[in-house]
Amino acid sequence: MMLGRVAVPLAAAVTLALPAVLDDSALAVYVLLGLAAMVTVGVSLLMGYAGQVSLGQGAFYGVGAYTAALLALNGLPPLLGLLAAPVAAAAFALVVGLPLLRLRGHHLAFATLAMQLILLSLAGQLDFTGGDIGLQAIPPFSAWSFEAGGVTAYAYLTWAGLALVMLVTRNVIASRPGRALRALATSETAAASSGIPVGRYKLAVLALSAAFAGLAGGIYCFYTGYVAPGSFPVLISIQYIVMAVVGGLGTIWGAVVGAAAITLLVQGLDRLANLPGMPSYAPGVLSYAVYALVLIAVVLFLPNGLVPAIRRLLSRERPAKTR
Amino acid sequence: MSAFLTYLLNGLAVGCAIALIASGLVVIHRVTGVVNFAQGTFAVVAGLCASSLLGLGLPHGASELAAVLAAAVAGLLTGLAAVGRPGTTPLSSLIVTLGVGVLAYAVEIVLWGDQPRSAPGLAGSVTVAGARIQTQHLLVIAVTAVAFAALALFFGRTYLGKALTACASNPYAARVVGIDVRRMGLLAFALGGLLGGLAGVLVTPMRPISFDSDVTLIVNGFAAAVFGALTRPVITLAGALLLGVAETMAAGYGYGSHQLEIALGLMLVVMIVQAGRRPAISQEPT
Amino acid sequence: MTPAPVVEVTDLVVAYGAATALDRVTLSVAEGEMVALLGPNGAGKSTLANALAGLLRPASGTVTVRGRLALIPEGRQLFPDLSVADNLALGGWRSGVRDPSAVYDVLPRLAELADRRAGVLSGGEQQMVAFGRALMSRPDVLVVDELSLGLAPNVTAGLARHLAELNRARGLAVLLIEQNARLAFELCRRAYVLESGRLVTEGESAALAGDPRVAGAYLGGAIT
Amino acid sequence: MLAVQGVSRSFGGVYAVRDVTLDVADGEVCGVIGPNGAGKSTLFNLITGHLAAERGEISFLGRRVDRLAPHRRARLGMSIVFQAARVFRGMTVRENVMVGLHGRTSAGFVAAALRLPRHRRDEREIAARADAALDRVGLSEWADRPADQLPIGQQRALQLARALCARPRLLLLDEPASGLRGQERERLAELVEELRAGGLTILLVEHDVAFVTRLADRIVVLDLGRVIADGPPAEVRNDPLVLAAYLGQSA
Amino acid sequence: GSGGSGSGGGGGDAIKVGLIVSLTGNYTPLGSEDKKAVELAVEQVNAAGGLLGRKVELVTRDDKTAPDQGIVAYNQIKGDIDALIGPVFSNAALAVEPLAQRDKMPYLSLAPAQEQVEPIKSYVFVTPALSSMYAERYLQYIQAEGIKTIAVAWDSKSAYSVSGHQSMTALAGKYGVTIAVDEPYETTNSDFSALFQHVRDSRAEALVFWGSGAPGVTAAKQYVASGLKTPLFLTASQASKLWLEPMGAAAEGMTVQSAIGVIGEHLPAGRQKQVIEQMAGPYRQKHGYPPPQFAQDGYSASLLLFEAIRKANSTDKEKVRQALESMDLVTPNGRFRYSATDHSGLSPEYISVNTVKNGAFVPTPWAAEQLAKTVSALG
Ligand SMILES: Nc1ncnc2c1ncn2[C@@H]1O[C@H](COP(=O)(O)OP(=O)(O)OP(=O)(O)O)[C@@H](O)[C@H]1O
Ligand SMILES: Nc1ncnc2c1ncn2[C@@H]1O[C@H](COP(=O)(O)OP(=O)(O)OP(=O)(O)O)[C@@H](O)[C@H]1O
Ligand SMILES: CC(C)C[C@H](N)C(=O)O
Ligand SMILES: [Mg+2]
Ligand SMILES: [Mg+2]
Repeated sequence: MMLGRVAVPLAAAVTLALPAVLDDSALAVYVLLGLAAMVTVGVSLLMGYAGQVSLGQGAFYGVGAYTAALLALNGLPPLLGLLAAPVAAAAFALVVGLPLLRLRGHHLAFATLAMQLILLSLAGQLDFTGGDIGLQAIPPFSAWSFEAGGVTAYAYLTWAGLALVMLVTRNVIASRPGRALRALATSETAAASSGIPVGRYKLAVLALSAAFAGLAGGIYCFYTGYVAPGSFPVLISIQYIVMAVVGGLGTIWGAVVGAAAITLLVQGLDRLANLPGMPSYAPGVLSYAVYALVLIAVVLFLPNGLVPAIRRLLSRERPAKTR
Repeated sequence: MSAFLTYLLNGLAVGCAIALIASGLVVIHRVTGVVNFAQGTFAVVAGLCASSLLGLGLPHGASELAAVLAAAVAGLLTGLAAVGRPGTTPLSSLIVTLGVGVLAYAVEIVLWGDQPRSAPGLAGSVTVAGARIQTQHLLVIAVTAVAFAALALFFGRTYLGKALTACASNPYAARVVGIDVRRMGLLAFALGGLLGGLAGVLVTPMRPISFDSDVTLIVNGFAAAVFGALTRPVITLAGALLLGVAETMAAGYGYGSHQLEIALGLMLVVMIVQAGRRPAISQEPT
Repeated sequence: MTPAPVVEVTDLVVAYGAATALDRVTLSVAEGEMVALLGPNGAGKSTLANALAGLLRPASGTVTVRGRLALIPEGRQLFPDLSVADNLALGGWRSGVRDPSAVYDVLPRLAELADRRAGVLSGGEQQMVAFGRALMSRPDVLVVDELSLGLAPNVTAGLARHLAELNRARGLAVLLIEQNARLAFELCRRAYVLESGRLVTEGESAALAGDPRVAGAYLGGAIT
Repeated sequence: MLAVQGVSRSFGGVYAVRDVTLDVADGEVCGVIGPNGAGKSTLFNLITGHLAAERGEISFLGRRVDRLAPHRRARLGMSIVFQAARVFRGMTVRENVMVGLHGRTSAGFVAAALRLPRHRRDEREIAARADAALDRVGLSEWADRPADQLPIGQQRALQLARALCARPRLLLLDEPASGLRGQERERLAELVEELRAGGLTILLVEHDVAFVTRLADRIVVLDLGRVIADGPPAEVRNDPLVLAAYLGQSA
Repeated sequence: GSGGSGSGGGGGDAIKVGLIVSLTGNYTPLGSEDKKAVELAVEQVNAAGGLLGRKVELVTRDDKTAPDQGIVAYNQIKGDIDALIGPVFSNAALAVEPLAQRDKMPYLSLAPAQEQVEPIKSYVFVTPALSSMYAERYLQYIQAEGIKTIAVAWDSKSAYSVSGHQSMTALAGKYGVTIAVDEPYETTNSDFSALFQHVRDSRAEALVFWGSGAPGVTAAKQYVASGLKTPLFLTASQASKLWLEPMGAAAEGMTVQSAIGVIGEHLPAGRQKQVIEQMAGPYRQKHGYPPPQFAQDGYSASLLLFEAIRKANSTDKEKVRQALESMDLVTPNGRFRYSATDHSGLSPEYISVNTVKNGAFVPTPWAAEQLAKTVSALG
């Protein structure tokens, strides 16, 4: 707790200062890292707190991105597109969640995965989504007289989005609805007996996590200026789960740390493998092998994830209070 | 009529190939509670091995057998990483198997390169009641039938099969009665590797396999296995056949570009209808 | 005076993380002896039972068991996805006994339920399966973590009789953890009392039942 | 207060509860006993809505409830303590109890996310009432411990606190004393008496016949899903049918 | 992290060429060939003394067959490089395109998607033949063979195949060809019996199959097993050992399109043949097999870029762009004539239609004749 008082504002300040000092190349990583963290916080909320598995979080990311892109391409102000992105993603989650959330565990995991595959397939065939080629020439983000020219602007936008997502999540989990979510993760019947409308709450948390992903998708579409079905492969959804688990399921900071660790690892390996003089099979072999070994080691030796491990280290073995 | 029969027979063959991948998922999950995302990898390893061995001039039969055994060893190694360490939760194990799948990419690229490979299988085709079906397809159907009959008998009738099932049903209780849960888990992974390998050597002659083919293989296999609640071989087989037949029928009757949506959508509908029949209370401990 | 011990525990310490659940516990059960273990909630009884069955690693101290030990664990711990018959058969994993008909003789209700999935049984029915499963291993020592839990009075009585019978006929040694102290004292000649991870008293059941402290804590209220 | 009319439920053709009719008056403590597998827990699940009845009607406070979802029935004032301890993992003891107040409070996602005044007010009140309930069952010193690490006995007390803090009109207790020792059992009995004195209606399943006899105004006996006896404790205890089916010689 | 350049930015000594291709993910087999070819071209130009007296240095990044990773890669290297040779994966190429255009970065794309050059973006140029050209070339061949009715199958999930199919339907009338069966399929499809059944039931005299990667092999193998007599026409995606090897003897006699570079040895001597050999010889020596289609693209892109820098006599981006726009160069892919209104530069006459003979691609008599004309015009 004491730790949080110092560490959180410090982390906020440092990450806020970073865009000013990083070069474009590092900023590109900063933005993607932040966007991944936004989605992963939602995954952690959904899986770590409410106990619902989604292997289709990339679909909500995509819905957000397409929504913002389509609105902006049709001449509406980008700000409106950005605001509409989480709303559309949440609305989509409500619609698909209604049938899907009747499923549990692996069934739900598969259903969300199938949902994403079907959505991608449709987006690849419909005309208004630009088919497999996708939507190009999305205008840069702008609001009032401000226009996001360079990466720096997107870095700040991402920071703000992530801060908002983390704040909302923190407020929700430590509250009445948050307790209800954590309760239904253990026992739906006991939760219902306490007056919790289990179905409605599952739907709500799916929508909330979808909104986070949708917001990230909105920023992503303005940042890249391009969206296509290929931007949201199923593997990306699996990656979010890996991030959440590596960082520590059921902690907000775990999601962020996990997203950061995986993103930086992947980028670092990519650079290393493509240094001149590396053998031609280096990219594949090196990045696959090292990534896999690090992942396996972390999961086996820090089964609760990075953040709980760090906390335990800092609080020197004091029996951890659950949060 | 003969067109319909063609679609049906070929759909069954496609479904059987899916079922073989799914069978390994089922075996491993039924014993360890782990969803093994490296299952596609076993098929890839076997497929690549078979293609190499055949390329070296080894005869059919011996090559395939060696490839399947290699996959079983891969399965065992995966098991060591995923369930070899006591206290690993099923979710952690799942992530470990994902990691093993990625690690396998590196190994496969070093050994076989990144280009797809293929292997010769049974040539030619057979005409059944006016419908043509490839001989290789018939082989797949036959092997699948035998494999699933064996699995159903093994888990449903044999004492060892029940002991294996007990391990995931309640690992603590399994230890209480004296079952070595870790050893059983490794056995299951080896068996899963074997089944994955079987799928691999049978599929490679029909479509080229490269190191990353595991993704497509596992998506379908996962769908079928989940359909069987990741524990029930016979329902898994039904799910796989449903997928396969839905896909070929969709293509046959003019929805070739919506195969995936139709097959997966159909499967979702069946699952959701089934789920509506099970009250939550009967899924929690008394 | 007493025959050789089948269970011998010396200076056993078991910890969950930083919390010590058992603190230098020493006890023994002799061949053919029935011993009760009493203690309030959270005293560490189940922890001790698990340690005896080799399911927990002690921080220090030793546990020695001669012969085959079977455990009726806390919370029944059945295989919910298997049938009652299969649950029982798996109880014979170590002994090689596969045929549950001996159990059906003791618990005829289980014969009716043989093909039912264990996970959907009622609480008491599950307790019967847990009892039957432990018997299947033909144990030399039986550790019972709650015998009467959730059982109808006539069933409890029947099982108690059966335990006494096995003890007499086969020399089965029993360590009995039981919520109903009266029943425990009736069945066992000797008892230990565990509180907050430490053994506080031990002795003949008759003497303990007369001890006002023990009687106050464990016999009051329960008037079955 | 509670009226169960000809209710039945079967599993795979076997009836677990068959044509059960049962009325519970306001303020009454009604004991339910019967052999293992008689259908007691199933009856509770039908009343609370976790299982749907195949036939029959259930009314609560004069209102038909058999089509209502479990959480709606809970909000009308039914609380249950399950036979198997169902504590919420990963939450502290206090948080577990706070969940019990869900139906009595209203701050939703938006209020929580924005920390609106209503949410703060709710939180303060929830915490206070949860602490009071914990105090009542003697769990105060455990309040900040992770609930899943509690010993079984305390887990049962925790469930009771969770049920109580919702201020139910009807409390369903499924073997609340199982796993409790002499003194603890005594404390529970005193608590139930206190609740009865406070006017709470209670349905009590328990195999400790002495315990039920002491607390219940009336005992209903189930066997093979049917009611085989219904009356004052003294009468029921000597009913030959009950003796044969349930108590055996050891009573 | 800081910039990833090896020898410090700015300094005028080396000319830095960015290369972003798929080295992991789905398109690895394509991207890795491109990379080998570009590396070969850079080696050769450096061995010949470099460009403008400076050495050429390659800065390679992996787009992981994902558009967003393409963008990360581009942002990482854009400050360091003078020009970019871009992704093979159409979607990644399209994602990088607006950024390159905004930064005024000369950009030679290795992806065949039409959308890159329609409409024209001043800095964006394409090196492979567009699928519309392959479509038109096949129709020319089909007309010449006297075929009137065809069946077309296409992968609804591949941009290359979707636009190839589109062009084919649009142009069929012009060549007097009717499409009797028009059948989409999905990349992951593993059973084509329905397609063959439909062709069997139709009057089609040939089946044109659009697709890349696995379906090309799967369908062709099943075609053999199906006993269908209607000839099978495959497009240039199959013009490599990736297709030949798994097919083995079953491929004999099938018809497959390719870029001109693939059948270089069958061309009459001349400029075209010479430039093909300049790459094919060393490539085969280094890697042990003839350069596949994708290698041709990477090598052609390199030659185009080097020539543009030479002509511009500078690495100034606008000057290089102008040089590209007035480019006329013979490469293994054929003769490129970029202009202000044409950023694809190639024409269908550089595409060959081949038959498989003894495990190799041999131009059909019609194609041999056509190509001879094309090549002799070059001198
Ligand atoms: N997995 C665990 N992690 C942490 N602490 C535990 C765990 N299991 C038990 N404990 C603690 O160890 C102590 C002893 O518990 P144990 O279950 O052995 O008690 P018990 O005597 O069996 O109680 P009961 O009568 O309720 O069954 C308790 O304080 C309990 O909180
Ligand atoms: N979901 C279910 N599926 C099948 N059978 C069930 C299911 N739930 C309960 N039963 C059966 O219904 C009968 C009644 O069970 P119930 O749990 O109501 O008994 P009970 O009276 O509470 O017994 P106990 O005293 O042992 O707790 C039992 O025979 C049980 O096996
Ligand atoms: C399909 C995926 C879940 C698994 C695959 N082996 C991967 O590593 O990405
Ligand atoms: Mg205990
Ligand atoms: Mg019950």
